Order: sequence, then C-alpha cells, then structure tokens
Amino acid sequence: MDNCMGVIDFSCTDQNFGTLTKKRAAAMLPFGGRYRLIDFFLSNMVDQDISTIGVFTGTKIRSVMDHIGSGKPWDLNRRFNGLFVFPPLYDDEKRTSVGDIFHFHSNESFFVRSSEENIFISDTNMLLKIDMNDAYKCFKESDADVTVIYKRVKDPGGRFINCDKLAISQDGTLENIGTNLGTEEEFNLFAGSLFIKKDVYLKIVRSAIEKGNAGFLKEALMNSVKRYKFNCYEHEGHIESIRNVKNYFDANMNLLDKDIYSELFSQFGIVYTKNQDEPSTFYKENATVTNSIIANGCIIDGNVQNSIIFRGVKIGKNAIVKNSIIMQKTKIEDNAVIVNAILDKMVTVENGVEIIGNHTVPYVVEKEMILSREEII
Amino acid sequence: MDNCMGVIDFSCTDQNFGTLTKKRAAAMLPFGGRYRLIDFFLSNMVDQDISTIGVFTGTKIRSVMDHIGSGKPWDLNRRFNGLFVFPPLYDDEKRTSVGDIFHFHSNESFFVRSSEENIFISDTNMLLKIDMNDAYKCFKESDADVTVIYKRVKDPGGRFINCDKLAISQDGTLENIGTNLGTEEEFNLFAGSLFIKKDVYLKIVRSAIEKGNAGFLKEALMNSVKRYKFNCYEHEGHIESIRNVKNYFDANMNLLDKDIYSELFSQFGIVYTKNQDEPSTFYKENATVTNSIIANGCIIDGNVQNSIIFRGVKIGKNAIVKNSIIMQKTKIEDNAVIVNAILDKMVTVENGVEIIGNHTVPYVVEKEMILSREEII
Amino acid sequence: MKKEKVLAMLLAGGQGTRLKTLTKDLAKPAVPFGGKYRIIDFPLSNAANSGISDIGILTQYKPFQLNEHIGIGSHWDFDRNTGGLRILSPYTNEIGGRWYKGTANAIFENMSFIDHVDPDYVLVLSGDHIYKMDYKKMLEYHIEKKAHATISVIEVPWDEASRFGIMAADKLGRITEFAEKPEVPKSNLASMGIYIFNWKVLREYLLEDIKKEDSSNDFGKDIIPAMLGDGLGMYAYTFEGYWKDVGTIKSYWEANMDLLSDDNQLNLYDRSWRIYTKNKNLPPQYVSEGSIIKNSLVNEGCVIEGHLEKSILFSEVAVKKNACVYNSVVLSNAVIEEGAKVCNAVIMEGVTVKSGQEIGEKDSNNVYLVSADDIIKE
Amino acid sequence: MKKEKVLAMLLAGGQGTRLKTLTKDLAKPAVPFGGKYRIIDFPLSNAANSGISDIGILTQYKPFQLNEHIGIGSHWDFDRNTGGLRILSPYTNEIGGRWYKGTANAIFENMSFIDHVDPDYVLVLSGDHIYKMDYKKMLEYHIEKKAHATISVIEVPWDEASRFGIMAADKLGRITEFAEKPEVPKSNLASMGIYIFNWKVLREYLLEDIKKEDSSNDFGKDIIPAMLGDGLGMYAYTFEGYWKDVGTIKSYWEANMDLLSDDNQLNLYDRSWRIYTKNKNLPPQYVSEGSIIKNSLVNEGCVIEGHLEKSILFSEVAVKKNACVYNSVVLSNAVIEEGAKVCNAVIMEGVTVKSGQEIGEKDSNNVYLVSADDIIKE
Repeated sequence: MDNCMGVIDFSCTDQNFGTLTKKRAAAMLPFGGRYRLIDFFLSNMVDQDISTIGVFTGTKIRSVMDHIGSGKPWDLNRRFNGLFVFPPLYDDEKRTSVGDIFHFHSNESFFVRSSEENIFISDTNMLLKIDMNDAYKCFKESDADVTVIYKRVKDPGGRFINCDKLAISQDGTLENIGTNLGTEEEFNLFAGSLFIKKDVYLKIVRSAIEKGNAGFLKEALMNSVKRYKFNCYEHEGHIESIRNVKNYFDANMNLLDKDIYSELFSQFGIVYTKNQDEPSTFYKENATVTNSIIANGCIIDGNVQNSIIFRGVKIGKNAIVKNSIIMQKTKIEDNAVIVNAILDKMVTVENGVEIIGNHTVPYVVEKEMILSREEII
Repeated sequence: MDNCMGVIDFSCTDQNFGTLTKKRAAAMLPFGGRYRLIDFFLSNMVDQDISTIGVFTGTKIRSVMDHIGSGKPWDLNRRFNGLFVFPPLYDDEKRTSVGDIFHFHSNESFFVRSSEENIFISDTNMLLKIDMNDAYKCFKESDADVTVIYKRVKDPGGRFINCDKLAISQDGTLENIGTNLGTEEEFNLFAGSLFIKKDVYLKIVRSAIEKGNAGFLKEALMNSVKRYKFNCYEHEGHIESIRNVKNYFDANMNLLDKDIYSELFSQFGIVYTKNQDEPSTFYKENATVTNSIIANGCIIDGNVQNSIIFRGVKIGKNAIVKNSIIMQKTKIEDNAVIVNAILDKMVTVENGVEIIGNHTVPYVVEKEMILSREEII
Repeated sequence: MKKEKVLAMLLAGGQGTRLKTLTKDLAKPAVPFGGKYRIIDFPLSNAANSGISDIGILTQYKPFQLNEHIGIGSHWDFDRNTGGLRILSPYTNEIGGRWYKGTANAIFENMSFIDHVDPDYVLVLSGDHIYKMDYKKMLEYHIEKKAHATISVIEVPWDEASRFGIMAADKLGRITEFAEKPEVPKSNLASMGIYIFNWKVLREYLLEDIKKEDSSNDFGKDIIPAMLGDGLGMYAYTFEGYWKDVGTIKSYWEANMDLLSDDNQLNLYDRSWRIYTKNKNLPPQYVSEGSIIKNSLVNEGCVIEGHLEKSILFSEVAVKKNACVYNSVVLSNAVIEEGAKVCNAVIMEGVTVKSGQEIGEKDSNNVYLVSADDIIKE
Repeated sequence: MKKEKVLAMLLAGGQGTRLKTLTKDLAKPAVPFGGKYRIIDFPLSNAANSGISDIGILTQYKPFQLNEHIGIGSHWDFDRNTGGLRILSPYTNEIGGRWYKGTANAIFENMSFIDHVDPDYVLVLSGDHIYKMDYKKMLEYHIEKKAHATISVIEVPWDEASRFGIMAADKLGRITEFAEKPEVPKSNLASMGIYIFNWKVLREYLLEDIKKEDSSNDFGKDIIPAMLGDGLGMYAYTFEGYWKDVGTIKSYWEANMDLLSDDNQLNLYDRSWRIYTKNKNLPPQYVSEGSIIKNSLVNEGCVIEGHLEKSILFSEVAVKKNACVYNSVVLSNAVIEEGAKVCNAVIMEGVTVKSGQEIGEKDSNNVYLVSADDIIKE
C-alpha cells in the first residue's frame, strides 16, 4: 500500500472494563492467548505494507511502551519511517482536558513531514481483520476524500447497541453517522476505521480546533460528512465490538469457533506480538483438554474446557478450568476450580480454591492477586 | 562493569535556559556540534559496559523520544536489558506535584526486577567523562553503601556558586552536602553522580515516601548521609556545570581548548549520538575558518571564528560568524553578521542581517525563527 | 580496566550424514529439536546467557536454512551496532579460494577476522550439541588456572568412551594425556569439543600447524596434542549436566523423548537459562472437542483433533480426528490425517501421513524416519 | 493484491586489480570514496531509497572489511526480522564446494535462496559503480514494457564504447543487438551492469547455461546473448546522470575530485536521495587558529592546523601546522606532518607523510598512490 500511512487512535473508553484497565488502556487488553488487542491493528497494517504508523495513546502509556517498545516485533524499528508513539504531552501551550483533538493537532508535523498522501485511521473499539488492500483500492479508485469501513449486520440480540451506525445513500455516499439504539434489526455498523486524504485530514483537524466544535478526532471527522466526499467500503468478515467486560469475554470465547480462529489469526497476514521465548506447552499425565486455545509455555495436568489459556500458565492436577480466560503466568494449583472467570496476569489460585462466576458477568480477578482458602478457626 | 545498572535523572531545572528549553528538557540541549547533553551520560555508561539503563525524564518527553528512540545509537535496543525510558505517569494512584521521588517509587519494579545489585545514578547538571570503572572499583572495594563522585575545585571567579558542596572527613567519609555560597575559594564540588547499593537505594526511597521528607530523589539521598556509609571518589578531569544560558555557552566554547575537546570526546570511550547521514562538510572558495568546531553536512563560504557549528549549517559568502553557537540546519545567508549568539535549530538569518550579542549575555534566537532585514519605508 | 574480551567461534558446518534424510537439505546444527528449537539454538543461547557479545558462526555446508534461522541474530540479542554475530563463510583471496578442512583450519582461515576483533580469549564451540552451559564459569576457571587452553569434559559411559577424545588429568585438573578416539580408553572423561584458548597462543599453533603437510588441521587430532607435547598449561573443566551429541536417527529420537520425563535435566522451562529460537509468530494451539493429549509437548500453531500420547509436535502440525500419534516426534507442518496411526516415528517437515496409513509398532525397538519420499527403519 | 516482489542481488565480489594497493586488503566495492563512503554505499543506498526490502549481497574476495562495513545492514535500514539484507557467500553441498565463476554463476549458485524468497523480479546490481538511481522507476519501465529483461544503459563517449557491453535498440527501446566489448562499436549505449529479469525466465536460462561446458557463466557474455537469440522481449532503460566505474587509480582520483565542482552531478547534499554509510561516531572536525581550508571536503574527526586546498579528507585525518595538501584525496587516519607537502596524490589509510616530505608536483598530470610501503605513480 504505497502512499498510505497508518494511525491507531486509543480513543476507546477504559471505564467499562473494571480492574482489567486499571493500569492499561483498553487497546492493550490481552486477547486470544498471546496477543494484546493493539497487535491486531498493528499487524493488519504491517502485513499490508504500511510502513509509517503513528499510535496516539491515552495517558496509560507504561503498558504501551513495555509492549510495543521500539516496534521490533512488527519490524517497525526502522531508521526511516517505522513506528511513532505519541503520548499526550504536558508541555503543550494549549490543551483541553476533554478529548484528543488537541493531541492530534499538536502532532501535526508528524503528518506533514511524512511523504504519504493518504492516511488509514483506526480506533481500537472494533476487532476485525480488514482486507486493506482491497479497501484502499476502492478508496483510491472512487476518488473519495474519505472511505469509511462498515459491516452490514443483523443484530436481533442487541450486541451492537450503542455502536456507531451509518446511513448510506443509494449511490454509496455516507449520509450521517449516529448511535445504534436497536430500532432496526439490520443496520450498517461502523467498523472503526477509514481512509482519508492527508490534506483533508489536516483541514478537518484545523477547522475543529478553530471552531471548537469537537473534542475528539472521531467527532471532528463525523462533523465533516457533509463538507467532503465520504463513501463506504463493506467489510465481509467477522467483527467484534469490544466495549465492556462482557463483550471482551465473548470476543475471546468466539475464537473457539474454528472459522473465527482462522480468520482472525491467519487472514490477510499473520498477527505479530512480543516474543516471550516460551518453550512448547507440556500436557502431563492427567491432562484432559478439550475445545480450548492454549498458548506456549504452559504446564497442564488438570482439566481444561472451553477456555483461553495464555502463555506460561500452570494448571495443577485435578484442577478444573471451564469457560474462562486465564492470562499470562497465572498459576492454578491442584484441585482448584475456576468457572466463568477472567484471571488477569500472575494470579495465584491456591490448592482447592473454587471460584464460580456467571457467563453474563464473568468473575474478574485483578493482576497478581492470590486467592487463598479461608482459614476455618 | 558487571552487576551495575545505570540511572539518568532529569532533575536539572529547565527554567534558566529561556527559549532553549521551551520544548526540550535541559538534558536534551544540543552540545558540541553534534550531540545532546544526554549523549555524554548514556555513552559514558555504555562505553564502560553498563547494559541496563533507566532514564527518568521530566514531562517534556517528545524530544527525548525523538532523540533516544529505541536506543539504537547506543546499542541499547536490546531484547534483554537495554534502555528503559520512564516519563512521569498520569495514572499513578498517588502523586505529588513537586519533585520526582514518587516517580522513582512508582517504578520500583524496574529496579527490583533487574539482576544487578548496584546502581550508578547521574543527574544532568554536570558534564564530565568519568573513569567509571575506577570509581566502581573504589565503590566495591571500600564496601560503602554509597560512593559520591566529586571534584576538588579552585573557584575564585565564582563559576560554581549555588552548586552542591561536600564536606568530607579525614577518613574519606562524606559528612554532609550543602550549597556552595563561595565562602571558600577551594572546595569539593559534587559531580552529580554516585554509586549506590540497590537495596540501600530501595530503602532510602521507601523511607522518604513514608516520612514525606523529600520531594526529589537527590534530596532523599542527601538526607541519608548519616544513616548509611557514604564515601567519596575524586574525579581528576574536566568538569562543567550547566545551570543557565551563560554556563551552557561557556561549556560549548571551552571545547575550543584542544585538551578539553580530546577529553570530552575521546577519553573513557567515544560519544554516540543519533546518526543524521550527513555528507562531509564542504569548504568553498571564500571560506576562512579558524579556531572552530565544525560538524558534518555544512556548506561554508564565509568567515567563521571561535564558534561551534552544528550539522547541516549553511554559511553564505562574506557572512561572519564569531564567538557563536549555530545549531543544526540553521542558514546564514550572504553578508550576515553573527556575534556572541546562540542560534537554535533551523533559524534563518537573511542576507545582510547583523546581530551582535554580548559574551556575558549571549543573544539567543529561538528555533525556526527568521531574522529578516527591516523594511525601510 | 575493561572486561577480558572473549570471542566465541561456533563451528556450524557439520553435515551429519548419519542423520540421513534429516540432514538432506540442511547442516546438522539446523536440525529441529525439542518441539520448537534447532540444535544450534542451544550453543547460541548459552553464549547469549553467558554474556558473550562477539560470536562468529562458521558455516560451509548448505547454509541457507541455517542463515535464514539465524537471520541477523536478533533472537539471541546478537544484532549489535558493533560486534554481535557474524556469519563467516569461506572466501577467496589473491591465491584463490579455500574451503575449510578440519576444525582448526576453519579458525585459521578466519585469522584476520579474529585479529580485527582482537580478543584475549577464543572460545571454540560446536553447533552440533544439545546442552545448557555457562561459558562464563568455564572462562573464570581458565583464568584462575592461568591456563593456555581449557577443554570442557564430561564423564561418558565407559563403553562409549572410544567414540570421543579422551583425557587424563591430574588432581589439579591439569591434562596429562589426550587420545582422540582411543581403542582402549584410559579414562571416561570425554572432550565436549568446547575449548578456550588464549588467542595469542592459539594463533601461533595455527600458524605452525598449517605448515605441516600431513596435518588434518583438527583441534582434537593436531592442535591439542601439539600443545600438550610442548608442555603447555592445559586444563580440563568438568561439566555436569545434560549433554548430547545426536549422531543417529535413534539417538535423535531418544534425545527428544528425554524431554517428556518429568525430571529431564534439560528443563526447558527454567526461566533463568532460557533457550531462544527464531520466532515464527504463530497463533496458540487449538485443541478441539474430543481430542486427547497426554504426556506430550505441543508447539504453537498446532491443531489437535485426535489422540496424542508421549509425543512431541513441532509448529503447525495437524492431528485430525481419530488419528493417533504415539511415542513420536512430528516436525513442523506435518499432517496426520483422519484415522492414521503413527508410533515410534520421526515424521519430517511437511509430510502428510495419509488417512488409514499405519507407521511403526508399539512394542518394538525400531524407530522410523518418515520423509515425503520414503520411510527408513533404524 | 500485494506489491510485486523484487529481490536485489548485489554482486560484490570484484577484486579490482587495476586499483593496485587500494584493493590489496579489500574487494573493490569496499574502496573508500567521496570523503566518507565506500563504493558499495551507492548501490546499497539506491536500493534503500528505491524501497527495496530484500537484498542479497554476493561476496567472495576478501570479504572481511566489506562484512564489517555492512554489518547487519542497519545503516541502510536493511536489518529486518524477515527479509532485509543477506550476505551470500559460496558454500558446499554433497558434491563439494564451488566458487562463483562468472556473474551469472553467482546468481545460479544461490538459486535455492532466490526460490525461497520467491520474487517476481530479480534486480542484478554491481557493487563497483558510483551513481544515484531510482530502481523503482526502472522496474516500472520493465513492467510497462512487459519485458522479459531490462538493461539499464548510459551514453558513453564513443572512444570508450569498446570497453563496455554495447546495445542497439529500436525506437520503442527494444534491444535489437548486443555486443560485449566490441572492437568496432555500433552505438554508444553502454550496459551499466544493472539488469531486471523476470525470475522465472532467468531461472530457465541459468539452468540451460550451466549445462554448456564452454560458457563463461556471465550475464554479458552468455545469458543476455542467449535471451536475445531466442527473441525474448528485452528493453534498454536509458539512465541520465552521473555514473562512474572507477577502474584505475587515476579515474578514482578524478571521480573524487569531481565532487569539488559546484555543479557536480552526484550532489551528496541532496536530502531527497541520501547516501548512507556506516556511522563511525566521531566528534566534529577541529579547525585551529592559523589554518586555511578552501574548496575542500572534510569529514568528522579531522584536526586541521595546516593548509588545505582542492582536497578530500576522510575521517580522522590530521593536517599539522604548515603542512600543505593540494589536489589530493586523503583516506582515514592518515597524518600529514608539519611542513609536509602533498600534491595530486591519493594517501592511503593510516599513512603518515613525514615532516618535510614532498609528494607530487603541482603542474603535472601524474597522480601518486601513497601507501605505507611504496608510492606508485600513474
């Protein structure tokens, strides 16, 4: 994809994920056994030959810097172009407390300096693998100022309530973007990403600052639907909206569907992440594992069903893990029982401890906690 | 230097450098034709085999991230150990607005996780090339908790007024650290760096937080002189204190002394910096250059005396540059005259413009300014 | 005072003919091992973990897969601005080109490179062995003994001793006798092919050795005996732990199987001495409903729908429904189709075991090497 | 649809014997040029600037300095996780070892590497030439013409034409005739030794060529004529700009001197097409009181106390008081002692011109090559 740079915008709210986002942005949530959500966005771009990528983070930058570092896993540690991380700055002359539009404006020089004339912008609310080359072709051939990516979804269950909804005219022009309240069962879901001409982007951001009518970049773009030529590109594949703990849990569990597993992990290029140098996973004598995704470096001697097990997890003899997400280096000792739960990194569940959540409200255990047996006096 | 990690602490105040530090921390000031001050600290450590380095920056992190990036120029872009940059975080549960001690405390895990048992800590107020291996040997053999590096200076002119002053007992133990008011002509100047045992460092930081009696790491360390075994190591070589524009100007000019040039650039290893891929400097037909330091990528056709010329500077025909510091990519057109000035990056001085400062108050021109001729109506 | 400078020279040109089709397209150091590694990962990771920052890798035989695997050395943190990892292939000069002959000759031909690095010590390693060892400790021993050369040795079973270079040493560890593959071994202390030399000393002996027309230019056969003959201070550094030279298909299979015992000495899960390898960026393994996995080591990208016991699966292996893999080593991208049975076998990369096919028998000492073209019984 | 995949193969094994002592210890592509570069920096930087991400460098003759210079390719941004820069040296297989013979043979021997990369196009480059060229444009031309092969050509003076491979092309650029170093050239369009081939086509011709016992396995002598004979679509891509093959000491000296003219076509200061090289991390140059520098190119780390005119100084050269350097090229770490005079000379690396020594004369056509051992007049 010549002539196109990438932007990842952490505008996704962190408020609905409880302690999972205490120290990390929503875009940094662990996903699928060995990834973080951001890996999918970065890899999708890198695999389709975008070589300049700016990541506009929120304020929780430590996990971003730890994970992304110099961009080496994505081959973005380049002398020319590569990865640029833009945390919000303390030292801007003018800042507003709400929204990220000033953040984008104060980094205008990043856009101006780069040689690419088009930008692919993605927020991190939606998880999908886009056929970006095809979408880019559509954008360029239509000569639109902006090409918005969407998916036509049937949503009788209301999974996508409060997501963004597009109204598209007969000729494919975008008419407006609003919020889906569930009035229609079938509608056009905004996929969180779009192509835009760089000069149009620059005009929209400047105009939003001067008029003071948008706090967020997304808001500024949406305000401009009438002023520029916006058209639409339909995404054919799977899509997940990750807005709260329940969505997040379900999106992980959906990977147990082999088609979704293949699509998210293999279609349009592979997914890169930070390498932890884990050996293979060892299944011991008493292991019984079914319908699960298991990362490397685990040692399993218990029973695992319908679960996502991250790298370096240990599961003891006679332990049961069911319908759960167990993150990196968590240790589940012998005879423990875990059902409908999300265990963050480096949790310890001691021998015999039982925790049972409900599938609509998964039981979330914060990083590094130790679940011990109550002493009976 | 096995078993020792490095820490660079940006506690140096930015307030006395005017517009030079508007967008950059004092530690990021350009120095010596092609460097930033921080390059000397990083290189000194790297050249003497410290392989884990934490940089605790102030809030102006953009220039830090641009310049240091992944640490490649210092070979610190490592999979294991390497460079860690710690900007102050927004998301700490407890923060204080004055001082950096909470910043160090909240990054305790960096220290705890690393395998090294000793720390070399340096602030960025003083510029010197330390014989670190020798100092480290002294630290280890004396079994002190802390070894403070100092230089015995004669200072009749008051260059080091307001710097830190050590009182050292007969047996070499540090008695206290205060501020030099110039009462004694000869005194022990604190060189801004010290070796400390990691466990002692951790105790001092924790104690300072719990007692609430220190805002800055340096303050906490100084408060502990009586509680732990502090001794001293004398630095033999050159030292510069960089606290304000005048010091900064003089420190640059001192490089025109060939001994100081050799010491700062070559002793105890070379100085690494970000590579700009500049070709050699071209001296044209009318160039007359004397007693100056010239970086690569310049094209010079004018007269340069007693000056420090950074990379990619252009100096036109009949232009005169005297006793000045000209930073990267600044353009001085034909017939311009610059005396006793500091021109920041990418300044343009138009044809025939004259600026003349005084050596005690150098004329400072902010980045990207254009100095044009006044129109006579 | 800077640290003493060590340069590691890793001999990675071995052909490994006794491994048959396993080494048809690659050098022995590139042979896959332990579910996700190649043999060379062990000495490379040892070097990285020992804090060695300069390493030359001497390749010669079919180096493409090895070069592709090593890349710029970034997986072992050897991608440095200065120093780091260098691949040293044979080259030509005014006189013409020369291939590496013996082990010592490979070092000799790279003398100008070594002189350029200017190390105090040269650590000679072989890319053929599987073990975990801290070379730093061996170097400390070498320095402490003020040795001219130190050879790492391991106790081997007496009946195998005649396959190795065998050492006799006095109480202080000083080597008194050395015999390369002796018919009647006098001790069971075998050379592991790991040497530390003072570069200046080695340099002289290499220059002398090259002048001898009848020399095979080999460390074990020529250089070590010559040094010993001159009465140089040569010490044996005794290594205790797992060390294996997998010479045959059967010993290769066994060494893999060793990893499945709970108390295996190689312990790949030890975070304090990790083994690094090329990262393939594969998704986690997928274990479907109805599958059974016991006592097995499974790597990323595998999709398991069948039955797996006492086996090692490399990356992206598919075990289909009702397929059964027992006591076997299955290399990357192999497919075991529905209902196929595999027992006591090594399945090579990308091989498909067809539906209904049965390989090997449960109660036998035979091991089968299965390639796309044939099956070799051993 | 991914981008069309190009693999660049850079031939860097040339000995460059006519450059005499300049190439005593290094291959011609490693010869220093232009104040801070080596010749190979030009094709490498061209490749980087043209957006090529896969490049194989074929070395053979004394590769140490070249390898040290290239390192892991990080200066040209070629240090990638996948792809990037690979050094391809001769290797052995079951049959034995083979050195690269002609230019085409070097590509043939690395066929399995190229097949592994699986490019659509192979761009063959030479490491011997100094020029700036956007290979992307040449590739676009190749694709647009639906060519099987495209050869980059440049107009040379008629009297030099018989030194080159000379082309005749029709109005559409299609090559109608090709003659390698013809005694009576029919045109002055010379091949620059830069070829783009469709890999599938080239692959077949290489396999055919290797069967011919009398072939010299050379692109210009064998492959191109064979393709032309078969009527393949071969096009000439005309390059305009600076291009130089520095064959002799004199032309080497002249090419350097070219850079001092204001309107030199190579323009090293053009930020849109930078030439990258290994970074030596040297301090800025120091110009003392009383020194004179005019019309000269001076690199980092130099200390100038004397008089410099119309000269090029590489890194860390010292010109002492009252020393005079005129019309000369001084390589790194040379020292011109007090009162020494150097004129019309090339001073090799690390050479000290002693106090009072005088080399060369002002009004003459002679150029002197000064090494530590001797002075060659040309």
